[in-house]
Amino acid sequence: MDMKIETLPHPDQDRERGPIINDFSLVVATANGTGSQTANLALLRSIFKLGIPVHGKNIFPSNIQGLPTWYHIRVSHEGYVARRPSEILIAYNPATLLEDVAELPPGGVCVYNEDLGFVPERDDLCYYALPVKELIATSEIKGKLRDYIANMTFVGALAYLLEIPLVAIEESLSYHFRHRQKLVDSNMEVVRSTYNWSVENLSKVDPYRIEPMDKTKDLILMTGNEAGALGAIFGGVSFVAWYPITPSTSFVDALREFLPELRIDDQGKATYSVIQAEDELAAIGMVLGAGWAGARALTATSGPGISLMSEFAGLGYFAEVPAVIWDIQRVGPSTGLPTRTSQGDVTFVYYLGHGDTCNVILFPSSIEECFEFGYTSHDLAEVLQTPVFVLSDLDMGMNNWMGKPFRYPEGPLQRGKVLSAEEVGSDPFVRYRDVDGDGIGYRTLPGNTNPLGAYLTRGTGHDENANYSERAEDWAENSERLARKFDTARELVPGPEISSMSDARVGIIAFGSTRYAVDEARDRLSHSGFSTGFLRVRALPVNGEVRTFIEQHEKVLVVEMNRDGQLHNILQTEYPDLATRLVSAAYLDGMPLTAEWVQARVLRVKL
Amino acid sequence: MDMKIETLPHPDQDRERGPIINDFSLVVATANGTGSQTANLALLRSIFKLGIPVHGKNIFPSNIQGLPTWYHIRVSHEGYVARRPSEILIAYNPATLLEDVAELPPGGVCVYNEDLGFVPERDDLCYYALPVKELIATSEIKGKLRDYIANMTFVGALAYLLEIPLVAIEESLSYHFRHRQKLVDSNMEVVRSTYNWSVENLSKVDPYRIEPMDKTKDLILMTGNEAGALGAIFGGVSFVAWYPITPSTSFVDALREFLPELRIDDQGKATYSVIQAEDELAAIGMVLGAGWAGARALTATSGPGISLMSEFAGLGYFAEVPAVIWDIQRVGPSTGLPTRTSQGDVTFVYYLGHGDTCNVILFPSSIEECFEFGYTSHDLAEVLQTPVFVLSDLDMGMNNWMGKPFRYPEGPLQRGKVLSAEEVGSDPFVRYRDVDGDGIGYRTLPGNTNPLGAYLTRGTGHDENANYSERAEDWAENSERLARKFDTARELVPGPEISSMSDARVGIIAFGSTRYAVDEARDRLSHSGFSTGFLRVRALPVNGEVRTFIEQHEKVLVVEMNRDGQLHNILQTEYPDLATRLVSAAYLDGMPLTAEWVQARVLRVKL
Amino acid sequence: MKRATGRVNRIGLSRSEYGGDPSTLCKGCGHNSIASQIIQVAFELSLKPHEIIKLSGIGCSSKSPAYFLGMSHGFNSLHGRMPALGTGALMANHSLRAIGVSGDGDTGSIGIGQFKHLVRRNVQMVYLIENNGVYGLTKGQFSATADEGQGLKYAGHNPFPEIDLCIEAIVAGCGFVARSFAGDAKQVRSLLKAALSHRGTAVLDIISPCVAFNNDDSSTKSYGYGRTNQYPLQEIGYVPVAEEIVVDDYEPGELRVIELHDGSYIRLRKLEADYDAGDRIRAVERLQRAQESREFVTGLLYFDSSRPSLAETNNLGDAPLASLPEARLRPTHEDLEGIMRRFR
Amino acid sequence: MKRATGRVNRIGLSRSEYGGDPSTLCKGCGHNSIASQIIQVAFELSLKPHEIIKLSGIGCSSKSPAYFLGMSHGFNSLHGRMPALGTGALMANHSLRAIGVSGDGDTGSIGIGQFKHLVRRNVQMVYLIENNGVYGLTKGQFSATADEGQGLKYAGHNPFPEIDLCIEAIVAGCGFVARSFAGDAKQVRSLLKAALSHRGTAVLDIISPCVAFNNDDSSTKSYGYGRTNQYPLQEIGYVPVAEEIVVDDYEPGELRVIELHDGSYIRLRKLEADYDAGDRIRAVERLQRAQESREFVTGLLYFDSSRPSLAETNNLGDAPLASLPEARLRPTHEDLEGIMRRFR
Ligand SMILES: Cc1ncc(C[n+]2csc(CCOP(=O)(O)OP(=O)(O)O)c2C)c(N)n1
Ligand SMILES: Cc1ncc(C[n+]2csc(CCOP(=O)(O)OP(=O)(O)O)c2C)c(N)n1
Ligand code: SF4
Ligand code: SF4
Ligand SMILES: [Mg+2]
Ligand SMILES: [Mg+2]
Repeated sequence: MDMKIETLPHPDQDRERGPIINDFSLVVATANGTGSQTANLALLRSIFKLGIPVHGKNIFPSNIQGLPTWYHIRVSHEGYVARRPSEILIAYNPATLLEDVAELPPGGVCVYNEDLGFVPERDDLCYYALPVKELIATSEIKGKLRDYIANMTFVGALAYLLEIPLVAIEESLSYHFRHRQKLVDSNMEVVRSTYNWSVENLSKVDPYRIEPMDKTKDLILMTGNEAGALGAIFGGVSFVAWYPITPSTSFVDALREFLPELRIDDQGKATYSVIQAEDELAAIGMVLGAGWAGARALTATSGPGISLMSEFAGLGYFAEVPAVIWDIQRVGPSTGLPTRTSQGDVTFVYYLGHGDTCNVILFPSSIEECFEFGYTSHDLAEVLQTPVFVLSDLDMGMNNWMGKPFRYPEGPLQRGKVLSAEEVGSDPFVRYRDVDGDGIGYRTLPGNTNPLGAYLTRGTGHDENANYSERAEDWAENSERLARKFDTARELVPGPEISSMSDARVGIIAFGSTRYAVDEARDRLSHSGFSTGFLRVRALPVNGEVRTFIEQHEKVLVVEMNRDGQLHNILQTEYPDLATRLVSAAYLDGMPLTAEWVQARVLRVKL
Repeated sequence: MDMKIETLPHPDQDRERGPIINDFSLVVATANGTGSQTANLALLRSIFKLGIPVHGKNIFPSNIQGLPTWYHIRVSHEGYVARRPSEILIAYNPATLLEDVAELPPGGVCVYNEDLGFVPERDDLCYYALPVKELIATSEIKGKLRDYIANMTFVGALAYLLEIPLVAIEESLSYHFRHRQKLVDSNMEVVRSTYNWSVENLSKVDPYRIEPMDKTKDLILMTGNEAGALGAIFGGVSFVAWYPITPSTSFVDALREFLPELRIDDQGKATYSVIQAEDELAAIGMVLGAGWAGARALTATSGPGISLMSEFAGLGYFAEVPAVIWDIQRVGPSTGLPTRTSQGDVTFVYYLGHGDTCNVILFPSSIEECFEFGYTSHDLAEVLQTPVFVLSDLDMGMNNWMGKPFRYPEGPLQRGKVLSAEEVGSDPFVRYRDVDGDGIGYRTLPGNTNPLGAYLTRGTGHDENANYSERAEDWAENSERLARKFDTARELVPGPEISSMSDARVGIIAFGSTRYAVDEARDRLSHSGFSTGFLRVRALPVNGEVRTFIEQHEKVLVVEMNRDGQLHNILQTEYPDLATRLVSAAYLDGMPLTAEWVQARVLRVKL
Repeated sequence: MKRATGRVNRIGLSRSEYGGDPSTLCKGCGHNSIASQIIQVAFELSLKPHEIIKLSGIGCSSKSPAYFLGMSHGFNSLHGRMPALGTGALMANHSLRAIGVSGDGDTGSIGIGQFKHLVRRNVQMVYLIENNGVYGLTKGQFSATADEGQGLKYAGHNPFPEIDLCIEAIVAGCGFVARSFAGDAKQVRSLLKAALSHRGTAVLDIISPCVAFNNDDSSTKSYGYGRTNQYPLQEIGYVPVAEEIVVDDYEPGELRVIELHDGSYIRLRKLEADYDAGDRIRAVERLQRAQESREFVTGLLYFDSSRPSLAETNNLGDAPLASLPEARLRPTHEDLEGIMRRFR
Repeated sequence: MKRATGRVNRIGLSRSEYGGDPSTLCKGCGHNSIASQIIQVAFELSLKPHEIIKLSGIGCSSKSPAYFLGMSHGFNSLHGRMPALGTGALMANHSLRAIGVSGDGDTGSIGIGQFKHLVRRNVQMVYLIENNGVYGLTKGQFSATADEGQGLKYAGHNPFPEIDLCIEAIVAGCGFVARSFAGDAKQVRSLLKAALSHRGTAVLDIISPCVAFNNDDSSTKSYGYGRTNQYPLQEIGYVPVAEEIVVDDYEPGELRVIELHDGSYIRLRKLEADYDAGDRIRAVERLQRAQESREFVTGLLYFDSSRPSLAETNNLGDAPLASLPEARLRPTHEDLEGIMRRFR
């Protein structure tokens, strides 16, 4: 397994030094807990409001105050959003200043806080020094909040350097402060005074600039977790149980933000219930209880929580109870890096639960899909009567992404085979009979008034009638039916998204948030005449089109953000006859993959 | 997936009806909690003591009293021990009597308790009716224990029918009652009186008979759980934490039986500690704590417990703490069939823990190997500094198997890279540096007096010095080293056992308790001119010889007792270029596989 | 479904229609008596079977939901995890009444965390602990409620202090805490009835002797011939068929000494007629004193119905979440557009 | 390893040699004060660093073992699972003294089961709860020890009764239960010293205010400008740099009202000089009454050293299991032959 990232020549390195418009990355280096996120997000949203494609990634530490934090903003008139090394550094954190500067490419820009006592050494960079203390000295804000508002100085400076209209910044601040004008004013005061100071004291020498476009007019900017939470709400989720864990907490925060707004009825009563459980064993237990009793129920968690949910996941699979589990993946094994992104739970979740448990997984890769899977996951869970896992990741979940406004779900909620009292009728009700040949039996909900409608759900061996059974045939038949049901799932889950180039000999398979690096890498490759196909897996179990795609390419690179090539391995067992066409490109260090890396891995494929 | 067992012509069906000596199966059908196990085991051991290869399988329910129980005894002068349909039925359970009789092959024998009011219908069987109530009426034992002692009647009857010398039975009873003569006498009284009654009242018409041999003279008869527990004790296990769960409880019972005998020191102090934990999360946590602090520590559990151990398993893998976990597999998913056997936890345990966790697994398939892996598992865990899982199953663990007396372990305990205070010396101690290129760092134990020797163990990202780190390079390097360590494990774990036939086009891969069905099937096939190769996997990760074996055969059938072909799938990802040679033969209904089934699956392989 | 036979109740059901499958527990097991009392109470109260759910964990005790109220839905879940499952089920449908059955191992060992948090949240359910001080189903290990110093044949001597689940419930904020004895049918029934109408979690800790494993060598009256002389546990198990232990009605304040199957004794003392169940602090004190004198006080130990149930805390309306129609579950097109505007 | 600087103790170590890595917790966090007191106590008692192990779960509190006793081994384990890990470590080597650090979420929510069972077993360790009533590390949700009715900016209003971990410890059989306040350095030190020499589990519940998240909008003195007006949580986090809250020595029986960072108050009352820490029943009653009057009683609440520690219960000799030589771990050839004969 080769874990090294290839370093390719930096794309800007050889460019002529003309103005570079709407095509750069910048990174803001601060310490955690200084409140720099307001400044970062204001910056991000002003660029967005100017119609320019933009994306921000927050690289933050697993503590509350004082450790290094980097906020990366990628501005790309072409619309690329994958991670890319930054040309512009806002150096506000003394702890990482030297390292941060060292990472800038030749020709890079360093805007730094003069008070940190930094002495520039590299002579291939442009420097802009800001006397931060002095700049905020006149601010009306006093005391501890000075530190906080100090972050507005770099916003002001960048407004001058990148030519961001102040009005765009003001609009963004107004957005983030929810139109509380007093807050907007006190922040804008610092932005404006720094802007003015910059105009007088800095002379622009670097080539990077912002120019308004109209590429984001119809778009929204949102985190994946917010999108997923909204999807769940528009999917009628009515029960949520969870235990806090980064990076899933903001998923539930969004639920708790929007549910009271969207789901309080005329009588002022809630049409939902959210419970903070005592741990993840309890959270998934509550969700299964609610799903069994007929509510649309979800929990959100991350790796350690998934581990703790194993036993209940197996019960959900075997007792056939609908449930939706969002796993916002972070770096593991174990506690690992709680604030870094990963796609490392694929194998574990696919087989989560002892015995022959196997689970349905969805892989959203955009905020639109987070929203969509937010409701389809509940449809699938209820139709299939099984836990459905949605595997997002920290990068997708916690960062702000552009997307099209969400389409209102089509068609009614699919509640699956639930029999009413009338439907049970007067024939004995047989819970686990495969009436339709799809492996899915009919269920009734507690409260069904038909005296023939009740049954006892259990995690132990049972016959079709849900009666306890240790008979070998009963076990084998039931377990065969469950396998059949998994085949049904294969047909029902969202199929892959395929983008082919007819002459491509190399295909790429990826899923989730890495698709952006793949998209960009493919464009680059295609510019240099190298065609590739791309199949984006959207769910497990995979279905037929994946086979065709693999067959159509001599080699298929499976790109993923983990160490062991987890999807790659699953695909090998799915398609043993094609196993040798599959090449694993797996890498995990906590940072989102870059297009450069993908490109290098593609070029390395031996045909 | 085809889940049906093939039914082949019964081997005895076409035999001539001469005496059949030392080659039959018998099943004792009783209800749970009637104490019939004493009678069953006395029978088993008397046959064993007569020098005849024999094996018993207890098919018992998951309750305490009143549900059907079957005890199968296979007598085989050839030494076969796999499950096989029984020709002789002891019908003492009214609840299953009709079904039990229906399952007998033509020519079968039915010894039944006359008091049950059973009226024989099939005329292709031999019947022997025992007036049980009458037979025990004269016993000195009164009251409730009458029911219990009543089981001795079938022992007496079989002594006559099969010609088992009474002295052998007495010896066995004496064994089981630990030479408490009073108990032996009262039981023998019933055996003897029934024997006498049988001589006078029954006339032997069936062909089955016992004849003393000398094939077991040097052997022992023991359960896998006892053997494993003894192995652990001779491997110096000093800490055990567990939570009761069938079928692993008897493993710990054996530890608690033998530890006080073998491991109390001169001062009367224990050189071990056994703790009944409050659940499996606690059990594995205690074991990791003890392993970290330098004790040889184990826990034993089954599927549900394994699920609950997921999070700690990941910590053990990542924080590199030695531990041994015995998983005595039962039928899952979920609570499943707690008293039925399975090999269904392979995939789940291999990847147990979120993120890229992967674990070392040993697969014992005989009591000798249970003993051996009982100590080598601790060597491996300490050498590799990682949790080692031993996957046995209910059939192996709870049933009595013949085996050679155990060989005393060779060489000293391998305690791995543990530095004493002197060895730490005066250079800074670097816990996670790969000094030897095998991925394994040097560790120190708490209590090490060298002030440079301490470090903080953690489940979070860290650098070589064990300091907390969120740096991408640190994560990648550490995780690459862990992968390297897994490659080292590949070399250190016990390699496969291979038995080839030069002209074999079909190979068989199996592991654990199914090897007996494979052995017998291969003999049968070979008698009919069909050669097969056999590779018994003894550990994961698999190593090089497996590749060669697969290469040497056109098709390789992977036989296992689960639904999804778990080892088969793992092998496919290990050897993608050979993936299409692998054919899955997976089946699970809770009953041990039979040679017939294996044979049929081999014959069905398309070449 | 059982057919009506004999006398019927207000809603036209006979007692047998509240029955379930035949028990597969040991003859004489206290758990069977409790199941009978549940059946009897449901019959007497004319409970509608479809308004009840039965929940349990894993253990002999947790098997019993199969043996009563066959016309009610139920869920036999995971060891120690019934509280979470019940919480979810009851939030999905808070119009249901839940009878949860658990064991002392299920609640006191693996499940103590979920138990305490269920109680804290005041989930409206009757939480029945069938307490025998051992793990019945796994054959006789000590549970956390086993008396300190107690001896068991297979498990040896218990060196750890017992957990008193009534104290645990009270200090976790439970508003209905009672203790009884499986053989005291009358008391069990009256406590069950009260519990069924409590707003919030009602904990009933019922001493329920295990015929098979509450067997101590040191007990002089032990008849344990079948087991005491044998080896090893997993191979030989004889469980004598026993009679249920029954205690007749005894007076408030009275002490009753009950002989168990193995010849050991337990001491039950019924709470005095003037006992004030409203004083939480006194209730804990009383239980602690009883612990010291190795008595079990029986009766309603603590009662306070002032705390809202979880459904109330969560501001739920009358209609169960599980039966809300799509129109009330899915916000409108306008709602979505409004949100979308906000993220522009 | 830190080099000796300044004054040294009996074994020749300076205070700084008992230090650890620089803290990454918030400035002014109560957990930092507690770490300082651990360092000070270890220095004053001349503890040998190699005879100590530091254990923790997950949380801000659980990070602190990295910040003290850098020359001692430690294990920062899993959320809520330190008790099990510590039990195993201390059985492997019972000559070690263990300092376990946990949070109120770590102990009271996910970890309450392991906590209670650790205490029941009387594992010899100092179990320190750095209790702030919130989940610090995951940004401000309520833990199970949060006061009923308390408000937090992000978490809203807490409708559930608080779990009092001192009561929990006592009713689970703990023989050393004390409560203190992180800012009361003197009391923390003296309780720590006593705890370190207790035979069995010593539970210290130390109120340790969270600067970042114990912030309630409803508090009039809230300075929470940085947070209270923002949305949403995960995007904007400003944590003001704060001073540690310190309380000077106060008298037995005295009440001290302490203002926290967010302007809310807590009430501490030091146990009276004549308080009888030997009466378990009174101790629970006292804690329950304090709960009712919304006070925290500080000091040694309950003490009883009569119960054997787990190492004693398990009949361990002097030499730790971890350091037994092969000859004492592996039975002899004869032993094996004896056993083999038995299975013939
Ligand atoms: C996770 C898990 N661990 C262990 C078991 C095995 N097990 C089944 S029942 C039981 C104990 C039951 O004791 P208790 O709750 O007291 O019920 P009783 O049988 O005494 O009524 C155990 C440990 C299990 N089913 N699941
Ligand atoms: C299994 C698991 N679930 C959730 C988390 C996330 N998590 C980390 S710390 C924490 C709460 C810590 O609260 P507390 O113990 O009170 O410590 P504090 O930070 O307040 O000191 C949680 C929920 C985790 N690490 N592991
Ligand atoms: S083993 Fe004990 S608890 Fe279980 S059914 Fe039998 S008597 Fe009841
Ligand atoms: S968030 Fe709270 S508990 Fe955590 S370090 Fe900061 S002040 Fe302390
Ligand atoms: Mg019990
Ligand atoms: Mg806390």
